[in-house]
Amino acid sequence: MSLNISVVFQGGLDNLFSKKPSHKLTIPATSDGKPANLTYLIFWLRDNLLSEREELFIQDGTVRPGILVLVNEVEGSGDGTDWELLGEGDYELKSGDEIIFISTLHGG
Amino acid sequence: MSLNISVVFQGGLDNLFSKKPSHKLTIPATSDGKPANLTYLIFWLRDNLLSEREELFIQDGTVRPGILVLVNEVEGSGDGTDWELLGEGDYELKSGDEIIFISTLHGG
Amino acid sequence: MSQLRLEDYRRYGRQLILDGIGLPGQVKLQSSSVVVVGAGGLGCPAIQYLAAAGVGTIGIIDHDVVELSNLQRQILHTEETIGVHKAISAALSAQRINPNIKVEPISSALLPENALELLKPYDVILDCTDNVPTRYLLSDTAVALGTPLVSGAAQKFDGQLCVYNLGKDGPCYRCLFPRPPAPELTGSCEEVGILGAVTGVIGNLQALEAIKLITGLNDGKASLLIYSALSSPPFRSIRLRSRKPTCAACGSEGNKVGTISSIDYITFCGGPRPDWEARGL
Amino acid sequence: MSQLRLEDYRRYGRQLILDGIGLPGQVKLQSSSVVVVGAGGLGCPAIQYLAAAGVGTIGIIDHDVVELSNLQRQILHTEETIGVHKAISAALSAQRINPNIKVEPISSALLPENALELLKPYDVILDCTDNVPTRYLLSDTAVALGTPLVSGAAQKFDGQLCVYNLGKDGPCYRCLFPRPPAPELTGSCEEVGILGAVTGVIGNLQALEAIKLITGLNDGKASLLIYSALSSPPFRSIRLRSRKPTCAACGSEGNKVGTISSIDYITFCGGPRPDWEARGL
Ligand SMILES: [Zn+2]
Ligand SMILES: [Zn+2]
Repeated sequence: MSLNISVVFQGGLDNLFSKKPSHKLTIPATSDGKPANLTYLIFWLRDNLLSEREELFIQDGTVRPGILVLVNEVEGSGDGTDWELLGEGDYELKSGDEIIFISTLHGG
Repeated sequence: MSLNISVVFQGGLDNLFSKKPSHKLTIPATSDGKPANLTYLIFWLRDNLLSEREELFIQDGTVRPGILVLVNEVEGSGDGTDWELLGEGDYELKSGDEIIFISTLHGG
Repeated sequence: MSQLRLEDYRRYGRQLILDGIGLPGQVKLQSSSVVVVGAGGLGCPAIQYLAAAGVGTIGIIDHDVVELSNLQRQILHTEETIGVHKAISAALSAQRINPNIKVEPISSALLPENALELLKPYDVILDCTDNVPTRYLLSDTAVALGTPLVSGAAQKFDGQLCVYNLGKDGPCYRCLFPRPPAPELTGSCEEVGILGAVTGVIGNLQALEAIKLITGLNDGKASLLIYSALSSPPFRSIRLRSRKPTCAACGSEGNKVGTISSIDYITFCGGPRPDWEARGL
Repeated sequence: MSQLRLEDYRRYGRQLILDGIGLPGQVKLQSSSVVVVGAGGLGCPAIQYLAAAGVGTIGIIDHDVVELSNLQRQILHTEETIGVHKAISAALSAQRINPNIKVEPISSALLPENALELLKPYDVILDCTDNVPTRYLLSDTAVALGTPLVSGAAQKFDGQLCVYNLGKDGPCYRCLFPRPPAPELTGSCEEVGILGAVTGVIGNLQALEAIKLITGLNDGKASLLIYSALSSPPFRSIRLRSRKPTCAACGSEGNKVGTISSIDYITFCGGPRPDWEARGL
């Protein structure tokens, strides 16, 4: 089953994705029948949305160091959770999820 | 039927409501059987929640000049609407609504 | 069209390499003029970053003089300029930050009689004032001139930011707040506490909005930003409706409701007091 | 306990009347010490508002000297101080803003060998640096000292703000980002564009967080504020998890995973370059 999710790129990561910070996506079902999880999404984004420089997004089978991944961060309520709390890449996506990828900034 | 709503006071209005900016409230049904609307809420807040200086909240049967009322401002989506779009005080409340009262600031 | 001087490529290098600014954006900044009304808590940080960014002409309107109690937040003034007009003191500091721009200090009060004339030469107006009447005067004048108005306000731990009169459809201050609150309810300039860094945040954001307007980076959508330093989350953005056809200031002819009363403009802080009797008080 | 001088009641009057500050808060500010690491785009506005608010002792650590290309955003430096150490230049400006506080400029680089000693005397640390290695060094040192770390960062039109090592449970920088990104991926100090007012907003917010920490107005909940000047809404707040038991820096003994490598700290901008060979590149 395909899933409708929102993906947001911040902290300069939008530059890797056609300079567009917000994306409404329909993610197809996995080919092996397993539930689509965050790791699946990351690789799907690489294969279908990434416009340049894969090494700035993925390293060693996950997002590169310096990227924070948040699932359903709800502004105002402040009850967003970052993905480590959700079993990292194993978090199973559901329709309506909003996933935010934030690159840490270092400039000053 | 009573309604569960959230009320938020900003721009110093919280000072009139026990210095608490956010309130989860259960608003009772109207005594005349009409639907509870914004005007009903404003007077209910005066009678039940206001801790001081009514004239800083109500004037001439509505909120005093300099207060903006927003219904279900959704952060992030930016699709909040201010109450003039909703027929001003006639907007009918429904459970789950969030109403924000903002006093305009003038200092600099 | 003015060109950059050689040393400007070095001075502005870090913003020249920004997508969305670049050389055309820098030339626009250099050719533009911004007037900052109020050289206090909001005006000081706004002026500072407008000057640093290379806005070609900065007008500064303020008729107050610097006092010791200002220094806790009005970071362009110092003990040395106590007693000096704020417009002059701020202009001196702005020229220290950037000697290559033109700074025009105006030490007279903004009044209904001179507002149009004083504000007309500028591309963008910053409302950094500390009182309600001048806010209405600025908004109505900005509407009359068709100039965008970047409005900031700060009190205690709270701040607000909005660009009024933005493009064709953006609301004016009076669209949102048709009638001024009674002066006796808003507190005088002296009474209200303020944390300096709060004015700093809002004044900074005002400079930023002005820079976005000049360089074409503003998205044209009017919104009100609400800041509360002690709340979580500290910032909220509220999308605003379009210009109100019935607005007494910016509404369409024939649809306007109400009139603009000159009494709306009375009471500059330290200036004339409101006519209590006329208000039935 | 230090007391206020008579003129301080006038100078700080507008914040003395704030609920939450008052005389006790002002005395706390006066008795406190804050160290600002980096006197650049973030450090300048932070220092400015810490000084204006009356923070008693401000340390400023920076080993760079002022260049013309800094002046577009580093608003405490001027053409007159080009070539002067930034710590000195910023200290001079801070004393102009408030001659009654103590400012301690330190013009040496922050290094693993001196970090503990340099930072130990201060109640709050502000990370206003411009590079990844120093951010890890600051975070690990703040953990070792048990000092809260108000971290700001800014690039292009974006900014981030977070108080690390907050209270008993607050995460450290390494909790969120266990491994530094490869230096070749983060860009050098020179390459990345930055709009001055963006650093202003974040630096201001850093001063404000420091003031909240000192006066007890911080709510003790760690969150990450994300700012994007061109987005709508421009600010997002993200609640952060607690300290990570497995964190190599702040985790509990016996649970720590991984070690802190000294290579994490290499590459101060303009300082030694990373050892590419050791990184397998
Ligand atoms: Zn209008
Ligand atoms: Zn940690």
